[in-house]
Amino acid sequence: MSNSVNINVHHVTRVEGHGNIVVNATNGSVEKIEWQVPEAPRFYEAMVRGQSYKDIQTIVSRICGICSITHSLASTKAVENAMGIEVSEQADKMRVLMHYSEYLQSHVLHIGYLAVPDFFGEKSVVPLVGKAPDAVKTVIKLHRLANDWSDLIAGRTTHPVTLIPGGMTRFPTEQQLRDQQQKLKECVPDLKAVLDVVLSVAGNIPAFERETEYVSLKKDGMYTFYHGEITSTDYDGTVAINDWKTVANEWVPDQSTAKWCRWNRPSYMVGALARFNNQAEYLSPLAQDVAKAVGLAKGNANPYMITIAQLVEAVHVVETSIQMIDELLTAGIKPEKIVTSPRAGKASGCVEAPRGILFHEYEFDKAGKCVSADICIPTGQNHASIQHDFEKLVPEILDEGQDAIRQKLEMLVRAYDPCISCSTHMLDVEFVQ
Amino acid sequence: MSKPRIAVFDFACCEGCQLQIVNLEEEILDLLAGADVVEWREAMSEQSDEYDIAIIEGSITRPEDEARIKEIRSRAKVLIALGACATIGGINKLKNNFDLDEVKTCVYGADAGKPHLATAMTKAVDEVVTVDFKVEGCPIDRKEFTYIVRCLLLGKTPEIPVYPVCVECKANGNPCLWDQGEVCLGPIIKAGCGARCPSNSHRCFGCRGYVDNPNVNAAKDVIEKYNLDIDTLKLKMSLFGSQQEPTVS
Amino acid sequence: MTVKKLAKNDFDSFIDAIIQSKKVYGPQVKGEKYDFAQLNAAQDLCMDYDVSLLPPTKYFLPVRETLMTFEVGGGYTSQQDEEPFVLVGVHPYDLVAINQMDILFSQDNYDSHYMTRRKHATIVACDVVTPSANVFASSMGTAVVKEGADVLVTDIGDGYLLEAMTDKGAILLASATRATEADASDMQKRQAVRDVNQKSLNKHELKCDSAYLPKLLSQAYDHSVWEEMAETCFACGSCNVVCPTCYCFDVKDDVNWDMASGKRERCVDGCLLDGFTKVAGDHEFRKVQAHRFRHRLFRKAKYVPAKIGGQIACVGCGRCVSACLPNIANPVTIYNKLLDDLGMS
Amino acid sequence: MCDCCTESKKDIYLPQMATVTDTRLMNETEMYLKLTMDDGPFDFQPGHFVELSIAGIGEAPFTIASSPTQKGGFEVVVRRIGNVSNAIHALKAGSKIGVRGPLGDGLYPVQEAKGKNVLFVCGGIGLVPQRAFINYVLDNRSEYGEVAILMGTKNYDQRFFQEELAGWANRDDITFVETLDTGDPRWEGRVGVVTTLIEGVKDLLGNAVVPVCGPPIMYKFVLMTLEEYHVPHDRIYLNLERKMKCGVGKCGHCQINDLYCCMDGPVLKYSDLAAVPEAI
Ligand SMILES: Cc1cc2nc3c(=O)[nH]c(=O)nc-3n(C[C@H](O)[C@H](O)[C@H](O)COP(=O)(O)OP(=O)(O)OC[C@H]3O[C@@H](n4cnc5c(N)ncnc54)[C@H](O)[C@@H]3O)c2cc1C
Ligand code: SF4
Ligand code: SF4
Ligand code: SF4
Repeated sequence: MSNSVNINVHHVTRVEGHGNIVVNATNGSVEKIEWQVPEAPRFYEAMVRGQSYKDIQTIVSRICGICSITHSLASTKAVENAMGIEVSEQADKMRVLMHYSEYLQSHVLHIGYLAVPDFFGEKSVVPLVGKAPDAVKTVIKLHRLANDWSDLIAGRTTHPVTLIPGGMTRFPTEQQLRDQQQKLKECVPDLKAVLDVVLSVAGNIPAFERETEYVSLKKDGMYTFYHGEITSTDYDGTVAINDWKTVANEWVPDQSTAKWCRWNRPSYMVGALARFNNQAEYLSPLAQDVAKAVGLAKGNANPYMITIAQLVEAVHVVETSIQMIDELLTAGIKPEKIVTSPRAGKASGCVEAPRGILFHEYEFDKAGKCVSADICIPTGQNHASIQHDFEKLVPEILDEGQDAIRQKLEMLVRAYDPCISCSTHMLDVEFVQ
Repeated sequence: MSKPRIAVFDFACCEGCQLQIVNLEEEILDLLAGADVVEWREAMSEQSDEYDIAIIEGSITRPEDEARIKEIRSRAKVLIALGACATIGGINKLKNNFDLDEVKTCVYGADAGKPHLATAMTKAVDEVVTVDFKVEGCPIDRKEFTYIVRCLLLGKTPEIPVYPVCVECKANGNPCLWDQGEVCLGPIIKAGCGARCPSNSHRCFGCRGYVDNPNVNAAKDVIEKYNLDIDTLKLKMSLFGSQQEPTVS
Repeated sequence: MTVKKLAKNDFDSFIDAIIQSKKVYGPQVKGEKYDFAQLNAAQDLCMDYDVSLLPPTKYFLPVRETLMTFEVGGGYTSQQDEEPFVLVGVHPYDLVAINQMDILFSQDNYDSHYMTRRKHATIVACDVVTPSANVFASSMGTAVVKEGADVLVTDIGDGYLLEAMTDKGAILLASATRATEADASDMQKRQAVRDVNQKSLNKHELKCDSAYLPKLLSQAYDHSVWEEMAETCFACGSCNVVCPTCYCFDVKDDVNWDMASGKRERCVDGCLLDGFTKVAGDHEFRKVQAHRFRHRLFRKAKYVPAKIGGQIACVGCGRCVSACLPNIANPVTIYNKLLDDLGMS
Repeated sequence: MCDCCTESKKDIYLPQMATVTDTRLMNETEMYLKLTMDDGPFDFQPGHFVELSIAGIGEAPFTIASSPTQKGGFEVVVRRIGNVSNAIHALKAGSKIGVRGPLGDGLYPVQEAKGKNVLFVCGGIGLVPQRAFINYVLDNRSEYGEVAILMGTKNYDQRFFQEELAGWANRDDITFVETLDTGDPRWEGRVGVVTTLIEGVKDLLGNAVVPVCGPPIMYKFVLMTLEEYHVPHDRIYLNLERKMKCGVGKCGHCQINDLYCCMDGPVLKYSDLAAVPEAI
């Protein structure tokens, strides 16, 4: 088999946004390996200037359709931090529930529609309808459940409308919450069914490892997606959210003009695997079982396992939400009237997006109009990690032939679940024709 | 009759409208029974140059995109603009309120001059090519989208309301948000979404675009009645209405 | 028929018992306002509400309903809603509106969709306890119930008086086992409530007898008030949608995914809206907003009255006044202005 | 509340099924169809209209274009202009279609016009509703006085019912004059708007009943001309068209001030429209 390859994947499919892969290798020596992102830049940080603090969420939610709830939550937290606006415990819990609904939605979408077809060697979920109809139906059912859940709490599945600085525009009724809880309880067997499907094709997950630094939120005693401060596998203790720039350290490497992120190493990884590696011991009981069943343990360094970590997290959010709804119902849902007034300030907000830690930072004048903004997106933080994975992986598999290499690289990109459309605002790409 | 071939393309956007198609869940299978989806990058790896219906998501923000959309138009019998970015330019048009060079410098600093960062004034799809149907909204409403698709499969022009959001909002029995101090754009924005935002107690921010004859004078009067200032209204109208008629002065 | 009396908590048990056997709808809190919705428990019922966001006519002419289903190439199957229900807490002015609708939907061409629901309804009306911000029922002669309900409930402070006005009402009341007969002093208290309401449900005062309105309007077709008011009209149709006597509708077809079956629906429409009179070829018969604005008020006080024996088709609920953002929809303002300009002649 | 209504189950919105027995495309936009009700024919008068339904597409009103004197179903002529009319154009002999009707209470004055002269003024597709009355009169020719038909069409290509018109032109017991708004090399007849033809038949106006049907703008000019000849308003009949949904006086779309086009019309006496400024 020849070990000269020339791969040029224009627009990797089944990822959100546009990304290209370029690999040139002649007679076993790799000349070029590049992960490029040619998405049209969208300039959010510039566009929000002059807008009211009340409208920031509406605008930046549109950065990404898949993690719109996360962007909304991060920006709203930033706005609230900047203005010293307090949120009730009830609203805080409801937001976490909203966040979890997006997790289930996004993870199921990624596992079921975008990544799993690879494990089956299919080009999309469509042929699977014929091949594994029950599995597809289960995935669809879970996805619908997650979307209905977002609809209930966020007002819609994409671009939430119930989230405002200070709290929520409205809460679901207690009856609606009870119904939701029932549905969550009923979906546990479905999650197990998905686990079985994943186990049945687990042999197709490439055995590749590259140990790196894993960055995520951390809050004592819990597996957090929403609260806490920043940590990493290389760092004891935590960094305050407002200091996120000392973590992200956007920099321009020698061989490229692209802005990458690094903290304690040349690159770091964010996302499900990073969260898992930082806080696996706090997963819900069922999620722990699932992790054991799929052979995922703390310290895992295989990026292809991100998809598996997402499955574990999906189980965790379902189990945790059932309990949170109990807590909300015990306290009783009380309507809240939200009145906020602006003041000058600058602060950051951070939550874990399904694909990794997300930072939003805003400055406001005293009328509450935005003066400046800075947004640092998980996919942007992962680009360098993807590049470094490529650099280690390609030589290891150079003998497998062009098609297999191409397939594995695409799978790797998809494993990161990149949200390219939202990361382009900070990426710099060299075009190779 | 052979099934129409549908291709989905995206330009500058958040891809949330495509996601709404994914979110149709079981209904996608119904859709697939009536039409062949031949290209849809977000969900499948196949690609094709032959299609009857092109569904376009996103706004046109770069010169090379203009060429691409014209190419798509020349191949498609029917072109559908999907979602606010495509139908009215969407949130991307906020950019047009600033000097473009300044926008680039604001975000990319010293790298602003790089060729791939070239950006042009944001355009809705119909500012570049002819659009046959529009599916309004940010994101699109799933029910409305499937209704429109079914109409097209039937060969019928979809009946989309031309009246404002207030009709659907009132019909849902909502208390008006103006009475709660919100600047809701419901009275001047096209209905069809089922008044989703006001029904969730969130002001309408105008993602479906203006009705044909928005009464901006009335809006000004109302601003006075509620003791708000006109700049607030202007700012709200800029969210999804930047560089579009009408503006308040 | 005799009038019965129930203590307030007994009234709740009475309602709770009905809920066990039938669907019951009544006014409930919605945000800072009230609206009719299905009752799960009597404790959610607000008999002292001021006004509901949407009028209870929505239970007879819903904002959207399926008229029929069809099979492409096959036939059409009528869909009728035959589930019995009880509508509790209908204010006198809304009751008048329902009774007007009854005439409109049964005369000439009998609308079985409306009428089937109507026949399966038991209406428990109630006298107003809290006047709403814009009610002017006293001006329109609709402040107290004269007829048209099955049961009339009046809050007399220490309890409710319940009067069965029809056989249906009597059957319903029979289940109020804890009821006692109202005595003379109770009846006096009830009369007092009604006497007060007769006059005080009048946040806007019409300066003429409402019966004079058709005549007034017949001289006012070309008056400048229409242009003046409509200048700030959004054409948002809010005044139409919230009005208990507006009943215009649109009809639309939708098919199922099999492309072989589907439904024909009717949904709310309004004469103030763009496109209401537009026909193929883009010709619009009532294009000028002022003309649409005029049409609504003429319908209320001239055109519809001619069809229903002279009753004015504005019942003074004040909903349009509250709903209209630019504050131009108030019928009383307009009629009074016309009276000022044209006088009584 | 009337509980005894025998009608209570009947659904006024429910179409009955009919079969298309014949179709003919008459010009680029007009299609002729003959329909037979599957459950037996209904009685109708000139002026009646029906609501035609295509399942999934919708419903739209069309005037019956044939005279009740002709047996075996009824005819309509449908101009292709939107959803329903497009779908109707796709029908073939044997197709099923939903029909509600006959609808309308304001009809042509078949009885009142007896013994009087009749002047039909038709503009374009306005010929279609008038044709029901015209053929009624022709089939009962002896019962009416002098009869004239004035027909104006926009251009040569939009002419329709050409054979039938030729037949009318050849009859010597009626006057038939046709004009085109714009001339055409293929056209040897009159050119000009239909109002210009009225002068030629002014002699029969003395006791004539004048049914008029055409596009909204035509009414204005025809009425002005008839005014010049002092035709009394109670002898002018206008066939009005409005947006219409239900066709049975409920939905409100076709209201013309206090009149309902569907219930009081579609044929209305001009004298009844004096207090109805929205009519013309
Ligand atoms: C009493 C009456 C008799 C008519 N007779 C004929 C006839 O004999 N031949 C003919 O070709 N046309 C006739 N028309 C006009 C015909 O009804 C319209 O052209 C038709 O409704 C267009 O429907 P569409 O679905 O094809 O068009 P669309 O534009 O898709 O119409 C959508 C809807 O709008 C309404 N609508 C649109 N235009 C009109 C209109 N002009 N009148 C009423 N409703 C409209 C209909 O309810 C229709 O369902 C008549 C109209 C009326 C009111
Ligand atoms: S909340 Fe908005 S959409 Fe609803 S009625 Fe008020 S202005 Fe109209
Ligand atoms: S016109 Fe206004 S006040 Fe009168 S009944 Fe209708 S909504 Fe109520
Ligand atoms: S509510 Fe007011 S603004 Fe809206 S249509 Fe009616 S009159 Fe016009």
